[in-house]
Amino acid sequence: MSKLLKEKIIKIEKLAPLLFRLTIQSEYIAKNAKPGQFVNIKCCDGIDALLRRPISICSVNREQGLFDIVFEVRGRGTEILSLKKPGDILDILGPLGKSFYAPKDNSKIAIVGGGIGVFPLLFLLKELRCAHKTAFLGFRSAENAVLLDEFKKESDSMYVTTDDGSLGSKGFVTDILEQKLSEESYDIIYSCGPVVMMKRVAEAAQKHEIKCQVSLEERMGCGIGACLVCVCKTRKDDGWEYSHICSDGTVFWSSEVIFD
Amino acid sequence: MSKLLKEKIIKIEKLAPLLFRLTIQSEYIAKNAKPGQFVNIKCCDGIDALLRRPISICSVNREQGLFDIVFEVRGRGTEILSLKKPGDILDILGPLGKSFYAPKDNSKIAIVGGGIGVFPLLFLLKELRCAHKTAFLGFRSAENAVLLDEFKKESDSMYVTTDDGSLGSKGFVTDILEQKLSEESYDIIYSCGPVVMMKRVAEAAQKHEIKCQVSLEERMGCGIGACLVCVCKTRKDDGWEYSHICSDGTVFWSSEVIFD
Amino acid sequence: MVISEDMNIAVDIAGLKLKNPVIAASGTFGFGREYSQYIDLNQLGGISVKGLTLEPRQGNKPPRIAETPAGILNSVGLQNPGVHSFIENEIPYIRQFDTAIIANIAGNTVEDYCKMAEILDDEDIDAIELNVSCPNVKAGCVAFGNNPSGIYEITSQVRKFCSKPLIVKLTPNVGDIRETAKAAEEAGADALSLINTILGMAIDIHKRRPILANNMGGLSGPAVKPVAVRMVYEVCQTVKIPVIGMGGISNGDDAVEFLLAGASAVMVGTANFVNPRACIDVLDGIKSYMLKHKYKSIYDIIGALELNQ
Amino acid sequence: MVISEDMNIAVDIAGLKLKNPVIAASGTFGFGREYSQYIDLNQLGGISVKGLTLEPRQGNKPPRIAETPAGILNSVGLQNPGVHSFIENEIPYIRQFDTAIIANIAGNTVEDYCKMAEILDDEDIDAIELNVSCPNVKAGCVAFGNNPSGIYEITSQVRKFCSKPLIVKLTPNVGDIRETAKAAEEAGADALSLINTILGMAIDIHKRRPILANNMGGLSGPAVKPVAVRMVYEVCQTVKIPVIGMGGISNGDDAVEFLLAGASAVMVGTANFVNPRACIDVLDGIKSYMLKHKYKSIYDIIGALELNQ
Ligand SMILES: Cc1cc2nc3c(=O)[nH]c(=O)nc-3n(C[C@H](O)[C@H](O)[C@H](O)COP(=O)(O)OP(=O)(O)OC[C@H]3O[C@@H](n4cnc5c(N)ncnc54)[C@H](O)[C@@H]3O)c2cc1C
Ligand SMILES: Cc1cc2nc3c(=O)[nH]c(=O)nc-3n(C[C@H](O)[C@H](O)[C@H](O)COP(=O)(O)OP(=O)(O)OC[C@H]3O[C@@H](n4cnc5c(N)ncnc54)[C@H](O)[C@@H]3O)c2cc1C
Ligand SMILES: Cc1cc2nc3c(=O)[nH]c(=O)nc-3n(C[C@H](O)[C@H](O)[C@H](O)COP(=O)(O)O)c2cc1C
Ligand SMILES: Cc1cc2nc3c(=O)[nH]c(=O)nc-3n(C[C@H](O)[C@H](O)[C@H](O)COP(=O)(O)O)c2cc1C
Ligand code: FES
Ligand code: FES
Repeated sequence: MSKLLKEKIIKIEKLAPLLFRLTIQSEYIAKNAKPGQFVNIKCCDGIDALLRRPISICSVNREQGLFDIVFEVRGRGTEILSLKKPGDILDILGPLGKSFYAPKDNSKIAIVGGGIGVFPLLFLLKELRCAHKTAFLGFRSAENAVLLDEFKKESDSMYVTTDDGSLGSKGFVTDILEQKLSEESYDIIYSCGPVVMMKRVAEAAQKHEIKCQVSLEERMGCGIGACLVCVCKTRKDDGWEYSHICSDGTVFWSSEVIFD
Repeated sequence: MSKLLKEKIIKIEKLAPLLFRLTIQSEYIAKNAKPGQFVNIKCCDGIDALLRRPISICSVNREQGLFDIVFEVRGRGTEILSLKKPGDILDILGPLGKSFYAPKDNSKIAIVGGGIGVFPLLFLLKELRCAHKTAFLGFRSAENAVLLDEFKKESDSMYVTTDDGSLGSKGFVTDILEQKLSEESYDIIYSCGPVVMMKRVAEAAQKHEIKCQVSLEERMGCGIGACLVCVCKTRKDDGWEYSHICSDGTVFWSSEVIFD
Repeated sequence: MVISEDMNIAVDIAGLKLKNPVIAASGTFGFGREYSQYIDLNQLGGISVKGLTLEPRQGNKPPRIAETPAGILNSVGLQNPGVHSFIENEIPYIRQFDTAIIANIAGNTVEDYCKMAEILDDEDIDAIELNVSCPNVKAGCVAFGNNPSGIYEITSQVRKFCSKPLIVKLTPNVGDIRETAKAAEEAGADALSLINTILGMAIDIHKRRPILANNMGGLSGPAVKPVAVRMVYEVCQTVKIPVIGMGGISNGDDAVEFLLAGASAVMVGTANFVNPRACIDVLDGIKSYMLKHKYKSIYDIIGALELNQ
Repeated sequence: MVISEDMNIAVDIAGLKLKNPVIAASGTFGFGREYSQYIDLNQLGGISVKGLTLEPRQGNKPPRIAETPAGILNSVGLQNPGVHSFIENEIPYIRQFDTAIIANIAGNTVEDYCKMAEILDDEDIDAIELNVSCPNVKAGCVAFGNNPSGIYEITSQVRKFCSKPLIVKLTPNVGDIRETAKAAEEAGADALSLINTILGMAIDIHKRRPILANNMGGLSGPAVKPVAVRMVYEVCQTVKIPVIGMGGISNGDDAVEFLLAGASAVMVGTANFVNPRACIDVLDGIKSYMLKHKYKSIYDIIGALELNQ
């Protein structure tokens, strides 16, 4: 059950020039959110940035009734969001979407995140109680590679890549993943990031016969399955159909998705 | 010369439930503004409340480089303005419009203000160095009758009316004016307020052969004489024409204006 | 909620009885289900469901939405489960609630429309709304909507199969909407609804491509309100049948503009995305306005606009 | 100001040479004078002056403006000092600056237009823009603008008296703007400009009257941008003559949308009211975009849109 909430901003941190973390007080979200879910935020009253902006939940603090989002300033909506101050009230719809599949306790899992898609996976790592967790994280450059301490704390092994080599290995995170997959295996891989990346993750997982879930993105209207704008192609018996990312996803089994 | 300025808000005071005073730091306006002039304010960045809002200058502090506006919350623009905080930067175009006629030092003058139109006349009173100043001030109710101390300080005699009799005499400010005009005379009357009021003031002034200036209002686009939307009917030799309140006014001789 | 015991806000749109004049607009409210967690559907005057076609449709490629100043462009392209699935799965759900069901239908041919009307006429719905004006599908309904003879043809044909209140939804993408309105009236429409979306385009300047995969889409939301109010006014001055107004309604004041202009009811579309409680807020706003001005009946507002001389 | 020594941003619109593609739109910039205290008029590609008529006009009653979501409605009704006063008082003023002068003209009859064109053809102006699409005057120019034969008639007549570049300004209040565009081209227009304002209405719900004294007015500003971009694209796909695009342009990115869609230049209207430096900001924004994407010539952008498949 998602709710329309007015919640207070507790903290806002600038993590990188265009990257911010907002901490929001919300008993309801902190209590009910599951990894992979998102909130749909009205960045300002009125018509400027009219639509809500979907942003994934990056972590929750159930005791204190708080949750975090990490977002990048891309346009008008996220710009307005980045100017918020502690004490401001935010109009939030959430938690929305389906969450990641919960693996067995003795599983060995990997997460593969790229860019801004890295951060929702932190919530997943924190929630997962399983035998072994590996984090593959790809960033554009060192500047955007933030919260690494937290990822480190929540994972048993961690690999970082940057496009420009300014931190970790130079190249794509999928390069390392593919390399590792030739050496070891995982029970399940979870991925979030650019479509090209997730497509490669899905292919690698298929090749190695590993279960894999991806969290997809698309421009949204309602965020709740009513307006039918946020589609992705998924397989069905006799071909394909358009599923709705906000309500059928955002998490899909990679085998269901047709990346084209 | 008016300028496009970004100026800092120093103070915001709630004078009555819907009435606010903003104090703004602006060397340029404080130095150049004359009574009767206004500023055109962009209440928020972006498209919400798209147009600038014209608000009269209520007083200036030349030494400290400050000026005040007093405004009533009527719609979206003024609502946004009322939520500003000290330190916020305001996008202002000004000072705009023609100012009131400066009378001789030995003149006896009266100001007649109604509602929100009272406040720009405070600036006039403060600036006038003349023999005798009378203030006629009409308000809806006691609640809105603010800054009376300042008006008192700047005038030699003061009459206050409220529509509901909750302060001063009950009735219209023009009733008192007409009564007084049968007893004494003024060299010039200045008026600002609702059109019906100014029309009566103009008629009374004409009857008693007193010079009279009125400050008019109309919905505006540019505020600088370019868009031609803010018209009022004024006399000319062979009939009438539409003058532009923002650039030909806001102050007109009442004898020029055709109130209809 | 505004208390309004003695206020009469029920409207009768050519036999379509609504307990209040606020209807969720087609395509913006799914089949009601999605919004039931945020609002009580019993409070709505009605729901116009997602545009239906004879067969299921997948719709257009994504992206299907672009934000524009105070508006959105959409190019869903009528994704829907088809009229049969609607009858089987959706009508029973919505019927649990005390609200009118308006079936919005679209087709590629006159025959499609007629067949759907015939099928739906036997079902438990309250009215049929002909979508002859969707800008997001290539063949079909566009062609009917943008000229009076197309509208006349389709309306008079569908009329034969439809004993329920028949609402024709008009497109704003015409030179003079009074002409298509008249054509629909003459062809036997019971009521008109307007406006559908205005054809528009938004460009991603960095990719040098339209944002929408379909290149163009339909504009809706606050931006279109003044155009919609004008068209509703023009149509109300032209036809005698009732008109349902829409286009950018986000609150009660917006709705009152349409009612004053002559609309007998309003539909709320894009605003639902921004505020899932929009329909209820619109309804409450209408009531507040009536209270403030001491109107006892919604009919005291409808068409009460006086022109300036 | 963006430094751009080696950037070519001059455009040639059928003989109208502009040093850059940013023109102040008619009716929003007076005769340039008013804005000269905020910006250097030498920096503008051109100024399309307030719509001129043969005789001076007082225009419509106030209120003449209403704000709407992300837009404004205006009903100025062509208040202007008449073409003779323009020639005597305004041309000499604007000519002090190095910027093109476009005379925007409107009339009640074909003869009015022809007479004005004849008079202005001998004057020191750079182009004539036919306003056949003003929604704010009852008789006259509206009637020409909303149908292809009206446009054809007036354009071909005026053409006879006009040796300067002749721009025909199109109204969006039509069913298919490609048809009026084609008519103007066939009748001998050198270029087209679009869009003029979209007819709209806003209601003061407490007075139960339209806000504008004239009841209806023309919608402009950011709200109309997606409609304008779409129409500019459609027209550019249809005619061979150059097109000047406008409608809601407030910054460089907005202008680039129109250029990509095929416009050879842009006009900036309503944005001037909001930001007196809007024209300069638009120009700087176009240059920044070119720098960022390493375009050397404005012609690398014009019409460079690729459609999605
Ligand atoms: C399910 C989901 C989860 C997301 N989680 C995060 C997150 O945790 N952190 C983060 O930084 N970003 C996240 N995004 C992307 C984020 O929603 C966009 O960056 C944001 O909407 C851009 O808004 P804007 O106003 O800044 O940009 P503008 O370009 O001004 O936005 C214009 C419109 O396009 C939409 N839009 C633009 N880019 C995107 C995009 N990439 N995805 C979806 N809609 C877009 C906006 O929502 C808006 O409707 C997520 C997107 C989705 C769909
Ligand atoms: C020269 C001048 C000086 C003014 N000085 C003051 C002042 O000192 N204090 C004060 O409280 N008010 C003053 N006003 C009125 C003030 O401009 C309006 O109350 C304000 O613009 C309303 O904006 P809004 O967004 O709150 O209302 P909305 O109704 O949301 O505004 C919508 C549009 O209508 C215009 N508008 C609405 N009411 C008026 C009005 N009465 N006059 C002009 N435009 C209007 C707005 O500017 C805006 O463009 C003055 C007006 C003018 C023309
Ligand atoms: C995402 C979306 C989908 C729509 N789908 C339909 C539809 O299937 N049938 C229809 O008649 N109108 C459809 N419309 C148009 C709306 O019903 C309405 O006419 C339009 O959006 C204007 O109202 P608004 O500004 O309140 O949204 C759709 C609109 C949107 C935004
Ligand atoms: C107040 C006002 C007056 C206008 N007067 C004229 C005019 O005299 N002649 C004309 O061709 N267009 C006139 N227009 C239309 C503009 O030139 C332009 O086509 C329209 O406003 C769309 O551009 P914008 O959204 O940038 O304002 C006027 C527009 C406004 C807002
Ligand atoms: S965003 Fe509306 S259905 Fe997904
Ligand atoms: S507001 Fe534009 S001329 Fe006065």
